[in-house]
Order: sequence, then C-alpha cells, then structure tokens
Amino acid sequence: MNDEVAAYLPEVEKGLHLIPTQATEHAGHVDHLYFALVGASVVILLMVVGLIAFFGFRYRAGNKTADRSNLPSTRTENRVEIAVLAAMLVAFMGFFAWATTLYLDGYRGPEPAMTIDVVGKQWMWKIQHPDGTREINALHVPVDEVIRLRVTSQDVIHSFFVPAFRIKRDVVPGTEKTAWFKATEPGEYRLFCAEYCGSFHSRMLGKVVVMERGDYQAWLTRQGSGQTLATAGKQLFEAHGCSGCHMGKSSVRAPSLDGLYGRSVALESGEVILADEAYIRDSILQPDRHIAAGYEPIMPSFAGQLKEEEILRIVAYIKSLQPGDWIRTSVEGNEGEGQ
Amino acid sequence: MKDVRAPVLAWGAYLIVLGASVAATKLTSGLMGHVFSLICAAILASLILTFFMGLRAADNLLRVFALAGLMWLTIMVVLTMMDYVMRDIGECPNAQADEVATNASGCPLDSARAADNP
Amino acid sequence: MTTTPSTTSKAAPDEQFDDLTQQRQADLMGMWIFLATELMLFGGIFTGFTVYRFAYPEVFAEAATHLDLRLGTLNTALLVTSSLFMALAERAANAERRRLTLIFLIVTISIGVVFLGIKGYEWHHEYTENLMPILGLEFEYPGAHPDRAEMFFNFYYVLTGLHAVHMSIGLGMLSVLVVFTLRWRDPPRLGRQIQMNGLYWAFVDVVWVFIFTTLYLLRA
Amino acid sequence: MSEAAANQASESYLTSGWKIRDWLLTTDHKRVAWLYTISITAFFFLGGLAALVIRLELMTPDGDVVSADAYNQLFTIHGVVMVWFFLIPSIPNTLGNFLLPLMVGAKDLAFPKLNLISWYIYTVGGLFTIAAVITSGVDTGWTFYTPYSTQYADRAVVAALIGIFVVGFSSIATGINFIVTTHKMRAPGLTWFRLPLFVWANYATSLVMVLATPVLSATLILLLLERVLGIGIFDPALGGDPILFQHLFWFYSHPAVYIMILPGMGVVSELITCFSRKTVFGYHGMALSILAISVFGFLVWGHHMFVSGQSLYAGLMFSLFSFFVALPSAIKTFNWTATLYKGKLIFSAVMIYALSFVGLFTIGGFTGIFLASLAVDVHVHDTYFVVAHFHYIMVGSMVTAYIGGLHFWWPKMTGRMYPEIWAKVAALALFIGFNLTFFPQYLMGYAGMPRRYQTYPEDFQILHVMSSLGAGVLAIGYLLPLVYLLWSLRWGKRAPPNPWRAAGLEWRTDSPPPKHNFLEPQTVTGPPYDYDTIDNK
Repeated sequence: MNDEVAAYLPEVEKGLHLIPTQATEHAGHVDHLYFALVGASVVILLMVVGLIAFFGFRYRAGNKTADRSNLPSTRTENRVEIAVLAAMLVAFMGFFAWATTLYLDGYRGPEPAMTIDVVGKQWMWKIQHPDGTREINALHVPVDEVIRLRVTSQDVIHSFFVPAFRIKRDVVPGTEKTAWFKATEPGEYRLFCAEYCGSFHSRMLGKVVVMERGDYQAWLTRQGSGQTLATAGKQLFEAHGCSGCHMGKSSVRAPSLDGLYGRSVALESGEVILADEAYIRDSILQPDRHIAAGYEPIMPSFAGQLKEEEILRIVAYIKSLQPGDWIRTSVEGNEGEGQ
Repeated sequence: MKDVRAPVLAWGAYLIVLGASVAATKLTSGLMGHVFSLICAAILASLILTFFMGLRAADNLLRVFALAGLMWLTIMVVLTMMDYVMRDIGECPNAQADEVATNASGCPLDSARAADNP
Repeated sequence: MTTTPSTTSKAAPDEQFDDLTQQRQADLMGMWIFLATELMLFGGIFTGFTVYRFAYPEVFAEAATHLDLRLGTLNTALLVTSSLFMALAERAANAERRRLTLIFLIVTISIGVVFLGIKGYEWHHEYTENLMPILGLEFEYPGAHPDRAEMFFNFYYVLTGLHAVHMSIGLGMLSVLVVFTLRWRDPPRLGRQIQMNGLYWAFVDVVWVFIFTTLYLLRA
Repeated sequence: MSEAAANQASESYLTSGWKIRDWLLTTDHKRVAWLYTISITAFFFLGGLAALVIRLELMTPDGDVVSADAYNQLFTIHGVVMVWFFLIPSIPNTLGNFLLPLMVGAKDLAFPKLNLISWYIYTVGGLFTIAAVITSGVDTGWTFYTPYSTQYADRAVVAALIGIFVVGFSSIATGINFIVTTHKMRAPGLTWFRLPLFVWANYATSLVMVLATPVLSATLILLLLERVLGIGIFDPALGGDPILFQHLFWFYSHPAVYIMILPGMGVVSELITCFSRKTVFGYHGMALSILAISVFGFLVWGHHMFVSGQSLYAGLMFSLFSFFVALPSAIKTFNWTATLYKGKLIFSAVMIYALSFVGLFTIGGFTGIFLASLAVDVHVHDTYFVVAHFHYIMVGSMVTAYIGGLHFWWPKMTGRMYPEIWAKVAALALFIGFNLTFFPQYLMGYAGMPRRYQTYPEDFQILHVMSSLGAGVLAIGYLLPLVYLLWSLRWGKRAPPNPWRAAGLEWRTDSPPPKHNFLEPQTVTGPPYDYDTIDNK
C-alpha cells in the first residue's frame, strides 16, 4: 500500500484473516451463520459433484452392463422434484429467519451510550464526537459501550464498512442514517469505503481504534480543547456573522433564536412549523423556504459556505439555547450548555 | 363502413367522464377528489383500450399481453413504494417530533434533511 | 414493423409467413408487446413521480395549481377526438374508401398538431412565469417549499416532454400513411398499417390521460 | 418448381451471395446471427482486455500499472461492455437468432427486417459508447449511481448513457421478435410442451427483455436530463432521493441477470440430454422453472440495496423473494444432474462444457443464498465476494454455456467439424482458469476486501496474485476456441446434417441449412429429446 494512506492502516490487523477478527458479538453471530451456509453449500456441492461423478462412471457410454431399464416415470419425476423443492424451501426459510433476525439486531440496537457523527466526503471520513472532538479517517471509541453512528455524506454515496464489526452502511447525501456497534475487543480495525465514490475510492481508508474506557477518556482529554459541539457552534455562529442580525439589539431584523428549538414557529405563509433540527438546518441553508412571520426574507443562504460538520455544530448551539438566554446575558457571557 | 357507432359513443362517454373528473377537482378538494379523478382516469383509459384499440374484439392472448404490461408496472410501483412507505421507521431523526403542524422534514423521504449541494 | 411500402402482389404474405392471417396476428401481437414496453418506459418515470407525490403530498398538490387546467382539459378532449378520427380512418381504410380515409387521417394529424401547439403555448407561459427549472433558468415559485415544487415541475417537463416526443413520432408516421393513402397501392396492407399506427396513437392518448390526471387534477 | 429454382432453394444460406450487400442488408436470421456473433466476439475480447489490465494492476497492492482514474475507467469499460454488449445479447442474439426459427420449424423470425435493424442499432450504439468511453473516459462503473454520475463524474457519461440507451432498443426488438415467433410460427404439432428447452429459455428471456429494458431506458433518460438539462429527479438538494435511482436501475438490472443466465440454462439442457442420450429429467418442471425464474426475477431487485438505506421491511421482503427465486434454480440443477441417471454418457468436449456449467452454477447459485441472507450480505456487500458470485454466474456459467453451445451447433452453423481434442483442452483450461481466478475472490471478499479498489492492503496480495494468474489461464481458455474454430472454417471436416444424432428440428435440415431453413414444411409428432427412438432406429 502506498505511503500516503499507510498512516491510516491499523496496527494489529496484519496478516491475512480469511475470517476477519471478531471485534463485536454481532461479528461472531454473523460468522456462525456464514459457517452454516458454507456447510450447507459444501454438502450440496459434494452431492451434485458426487452424483455427476458417480453417474458419469456408472452410465458412461462404454459401460454396456449398466442397468438402464425402468426409467423413472413422469409421475416419479414430479414427486422427486416436489420433494427437492420442499427440502430446499425448508432449508431456505430457516436461513431466511436466521439471517433476518441477525439483520434486525444489527440495525435496531440497544440504547446507545453515545452518538458519533460520521461524514463521508471524497475521499475521507470526518468524525465528530459528542463533545466536539474531531478526527479524520480514525474513529476512537471506548470498548464495551454501545456506540451509535449517525452517518451522512457531503457529496456522493460512500459506504462505512468495518469488516471486524461486520457492519456496513451506505452514506447517502441528503439523508442521515444510523448504525451501531458494541466493540468487545480493544484494538485497531480497518475502516473501508465500500461504495465506489470516484478517483481515490481505494484510498478512502481509515481505522477504528477501540480503547479501554480509561484510555478513551485520556485520549479525549489529550485531544485538547474539550470543546463541546455547542461551544464550537457558538464560535462559528459569531464568526459567520449570524449574531450580527440574530442577537442583541439588532433583533429587529431577524428573529431571536434562544429557546427556538422545539417551539412551534408561525410562518409568513400562515403555516405553523415545528422548529426541529431539520428546520434549523433548512433555515441556514435555504432561508427563503420558511420565512418566520413578520420578518423580511433577507437572510442569505449559507449553503456552500458551511461544511456539513459545521452545520451540525451550529445546529447543536442553537438547540442548546434556553428561552431567555440572550436576554439575560447582554451580548457576551455564559451561553447555555445544552445536553 | 360498419361499426362507427361504438367509437363515437365511446368518444361521447369519454368527454362526459372527463368533464366529471375535472369538475370534481374544481368542486371538492383533498383525497376524495383525487381518488375520484384517478378512478375516472382508469375509466377513460379503458374506454380507449376497448373501443379505439380494439381490445374488445382481440383474442385472449393480446389481452394477456396488455395486462402483463400493467401487472409489471404494478409490481414496480408496489415494491418501490414498499420501501418508501416504510422508510426510516425508527431511523428518521424527526420521527418522534410531535404532530404540531407541518414538520419541516416530514418523514419518510426527508430524513433527507435538505442537502447542501453548492 | 409494417411501415415499409410493398411491391408484392396483394394477397401474398411476407415470405416468412404461411398466410395473411398469420402475418396479421403476428403484427398485432408484436405491436401490443411494443406498447407494453412503452407502458414500462412511462411507468418507470411514473414510479418516480409516485414516490415523490407520496413523500411531499401538500407541495405537489399546491404546485399542480400552477398548471393551466383549462388548457390541459382542452388538450385531453382534443386528443381523444383525434383518437376517434384515427379509429374512423382505420374503419374507412378497411372498407377501402380512399377519400374518407384521407380526410380522417388529415383531421387526426391536424388535431395532433393543435395539441402540440397548445402544449407549447403552456410551456411558454410557464417559462414567462419563471416556472421552468431547466438549463439553470431561474425558478421563482411563490408557494412554500420551492425546492420540492421544483421537483414537481421536473416531472411535469419530463412527462409532458416525453409524451410530446411520442406525439411527434406518431405524427411523422401518420404523415407517411397519408402518402401511402394518396398512392393507394395495396389497400389491405394499408389497412393493416393504419391499424398498427392507430394502436400506437391511441396508446399515446392513454398515457396522456394519466399524465393529465396525475399532474393537473391531483391538486390542492 | 423448376429445377433451377429447386437448386436455388436447397443451396446453403452461406453460399448464396457473398457481396457486401448480401451480408449487410440480409434479413436471413442465420446471417444476422453471424453479424451478431462477429460484433459480440469483438466486444467480448475488448472487455476481456480491460479485465486483463485490471488483473495485472491488482498483482501488487500499489497502484503501479495505471493511474487511479484509468483504473476506474477500465472497470467501467469492462462492466459496460461485458454486461450490455456481450452478456445480454450473447446467446439470444447469436445462437438464439440462428436456432429459434429452426427449432420451431419456421422460415425466419416473424420480423426479419426488425432483426437486421436491431443489429445495426446494437453495433452503432456499442461503437458509439466505446468511442466515448475510450476517448474521454467514463469512471462511474457500469451502475451509474447518482449523485456521482450526475454531478461528479467525467463528461463522457452523457455519451455513454446515450449509447446504452440506444442499445436497449436492440434488446427490445429481439425480445418482441422472439416472443411473436414462438407464439405464432411454430410448426404444426409443435405444442408448447414439445418445445426444446432452449426455446423456452429464449422465450422467457425475451419476456424479461421486453418488460425490463424500457425501465432502464426511462432511468437513463432521467439521468441524461439531470446531466444535460439540470432536471434533477435524483438531486438531494431538491428533496430528491439518490436511492430512487437504485430502485429504477435494479428493476432493470436484476432481471437483466436472468436475461444473461436463462439462455445458458436452455443451452445446457440441450447439451446434457444429447450426450446422455436420454430425455431431460422432469421436462415440465424444467420449462416451468424457467418461466418461474423470469417472473420471480422481477421481485428481488432490492437485494442489491440491503445496505443502501432502503427501509428495513423492504429489505426483508426482497430477501424473502430472493430465497424464493433460488428454488426453481435449485430444481434445475437437480434435474440436470438427474438427467445423467441411466443415460449413455459421452464425454465429448461439449459435454465437458455442460458439466462444468452445472458445477459452477451450483457454486454461483449457492453463494447467491449467502447474499440473500441479510446479515451476511451486510458484511460481504460490495466486496469481492459479490464479484466472485456474479462472475460464477455470468462468466463461469453463462460464458461456458455460450461456448459449449457454440461448439454443439458449430457444425450446423458452418457445416464444419471442429477438432475435438483441442476443444477438450480448451474446456478444461476454461474450467481450471475460471476457478483459479474467482474462487480466491470469495475468500478475500469475506476477509473484507472491497470491490473497485485499485490499491489494497498487502495482506490480500496472495489471493490477488492467484486470481491474476488464473485470469491468464482463463484467457488461454478463451483464445484457443477462437483459433481452432476459425481454423475449422477452412480445414475442418465437413459436417453431416446431424453429427451428434441429436433430437430437434434444427438437425433435420442440412448443415449448413438452406436459405429458408427447410425444404419441406416440418411437422412434429412426438415429445422433445426422444433419444430412445433415435438410438433404436
């Protein structure tokens, strides 16, 4: 593998593992199903090949002594076919039930301990922890915790694939999907992009680092800032000039945003809309879409100016604002620390 | 020239049903009107199929082929909608949002929170 | 399939067939299968429309009110009238009445052209209202959710455009039939050809019924 | 009939007229079949060449043979050419075109001109696409997923889409032609359940072609409009859903897989019965299972989208249907094997091809069950496991059947015999080379090697090298028949009308057949594959 990506290759997973490391319980379960399938296929294949070989020898044209009388009647043929069909159907339904149960488990996880945002982008993985810590092409997680991933993409479809966890989730622009895992073994595991995404698809690699809980905390602290999403969002909010219109005295021109989240907002069109995450997000990217009643549609769109993870941060900031926060604190001061 | 009556009558019937369909749209609104219009569309289409396309006189095999197209279209629409109708149960970030007003991103499609393409 | 003029004598089928009945049945069946493929072609796009119609019901119903219902209705009526004349032309040809066939065909074509004219006028009207999100033209939509309304108009142009393409092909073939009728060489063969084209023409009408209903009529 | 006319009528279709016009404007289904055979062979070797460069690149973990973009263009060329310009038209348009009218006892297809036009459409569309792909490069993969194809990929995407769109009409034309011919032009006495399974298979294939291809056309139109006019049906910025594209695309492309494999099943059924000297086991079951596959094949497309973000429950349904579609395939495999029971087996080259088909199809089919199993699919989706699976079906089974069929009917098509020894060598090379190439890919797939990777972690190198070496052997398995079949055209032994003593109407006429196939109208009085009667004559 060339040098530019070598840095992202995990340390421990060297060597060819025909069955990749089982780093989650789910991985073990999937492997059991896999072995069962392999077993069934081998039996069937041996049967087919064995029969071909046996018939081939026994009924070769040169063998004049073989008994070729009493060919099965159409009726017998039908019976045999139905028997084969029934046997296959039973086996298949067994596999279907087994595989489906596992699949459902793999998608509807237990209550997560934390939710980590994953944004795919040509050709890197951007990861953002709940406390605002960010990393690229690496995902550090504590062991034995249920981790929920919220995945989306900034450009084309990618796919978040960690063989050691047996999980894969397409990362689709414009939608947000979730995946979860609970790693049981500390170590480093490969992260691949599994959906073709352009020139450097094969360089869109990363690693998942599973750490003991204490190590994870230490790692988080080492990452410095310890900035939460909301504080990071506040900085962006000010840096992009949002506060100029939305905050303080100037709120004549733009609605105040404290306590906005979860409220119903009356729109100029007469509709009433719930201010949820999507609404806040829409308002940043397409301000003209929902004009709050009594305001002019003068806000410019920030589409293209903000990166996906920056939007997530600003949304987190606005979500964190409690009613009256901005009135109590004139201009500078303590912002609400939501969540 | 025989059998001119049937197509002309079909044409008349067509215009009447069309009028009813348009009037229904004008007069009523919402689901009932829509369902009525769709039923009217089915009637209009079958009028054409039966009287202008000679399906009335055609042999069964042709009817089977005509129906096959329809069948396969149904398969496509039904199975595709099976995805969309049930999309994002438990996955949509706003699924728990209460019933207040129009949700800015009513599921299902738009867990697709409008994107940020430049 | 059968649009090429033939110089073979009147009663003989094409060389691969045993007799005319077989040929006629084969032609009919081929045409119907072709129509089934056409149905699936439009069906693919209708499936997409269904998905979004279901996902954004209010926006689509609202956006539909920006189409001209009067002109749409007029066009629907016109198209069925042309189908009627096409059916009459087929019967006239089978009765070997040349003048009548010619008149019916020309009426069919004229109505088709008027249909396309009205359609073009509608498009122009939407263009002047900035409701044509094509080639980067500005899209100014007065209602809520302009982006999803744009999706509605995308489907509107795809469906009506594809339909207009089919209309134009049909008009081209009908014009060829007019020439054949003028020549009047092999009337039974011409009858078959008119029948085949009539099927196509009526099918285009069927598609229009659904385009009209789903785009114009399912409105708020 | 005068004597001259009688002579003319009995003259072979190959000898009557060798001017350019006699070939390029022919409406004789047998000559059109040859036109198709030539174009298809050219496309096959072009696609194969791309595959060889890909395998060469993958010998080492680094990207050292071609650039990243060139690699992506290569697998796009390989996919587009092999799927649309080789696999889909392969058996139907060559063997099918040649044999279908012969097998039903007709003078020609129902619409001979349409047949010729379809070849022109196919060739022009194919060449246009190739020109676009080679000169300016398309790097979307053959799947054209949005939004990559609409907003990010290279410019020539438009040209490639137009080319593929155009070629779709050739499929539709062929489908219509075959269906009508099968329905309306059967010889007297040739009832549905007396038809050879090859005809059944081509009939079912045609149904799929006719019902699925237009949806591909619609999808391509939408892609084109999005790229050219900015009508963004799949554009997330407008609330569009990129996954909708996948639904529409796979509504065609999954059934297309059955377009590729069903004719192969038909061919193999003919070959096995002939060289077992015995009727097929469970004829009705075989015929009906072909139809069942073509219908059920339409209900399973969502299994390409288990991790794409379609709804969980849609995933469940598609998984269930995918298990169902495996049932008729299982029946067929079982019946081919059971056909050998109490036969008089002759292990000619053709039989070796047929039996390798059964083995490879069993492996390919069973790994399909892995992929239908949701939880396993999540892990192996978009890895080399999938690549191996569909190559076992499309190359291992389908191409083997095609080449086997070509050998079987070669005497009929050309009037010449091929050298049997070389054919056996080629058949073995094909079988060994194929397994060496693709079996390691199953292993690396489960080990986590994603597909469409130009560079990869070193651990996988050993398996990649095995695979690349296998590809070399496989190439020999393909080149050999090309050489000795061409050789036989001139130096091969003259073939009698029925060198295999095979059943079926096509063997009742001369090799090669006269222009109108049969000198007298044929009637059928008994069941197909009546080898008892033939052998006891």
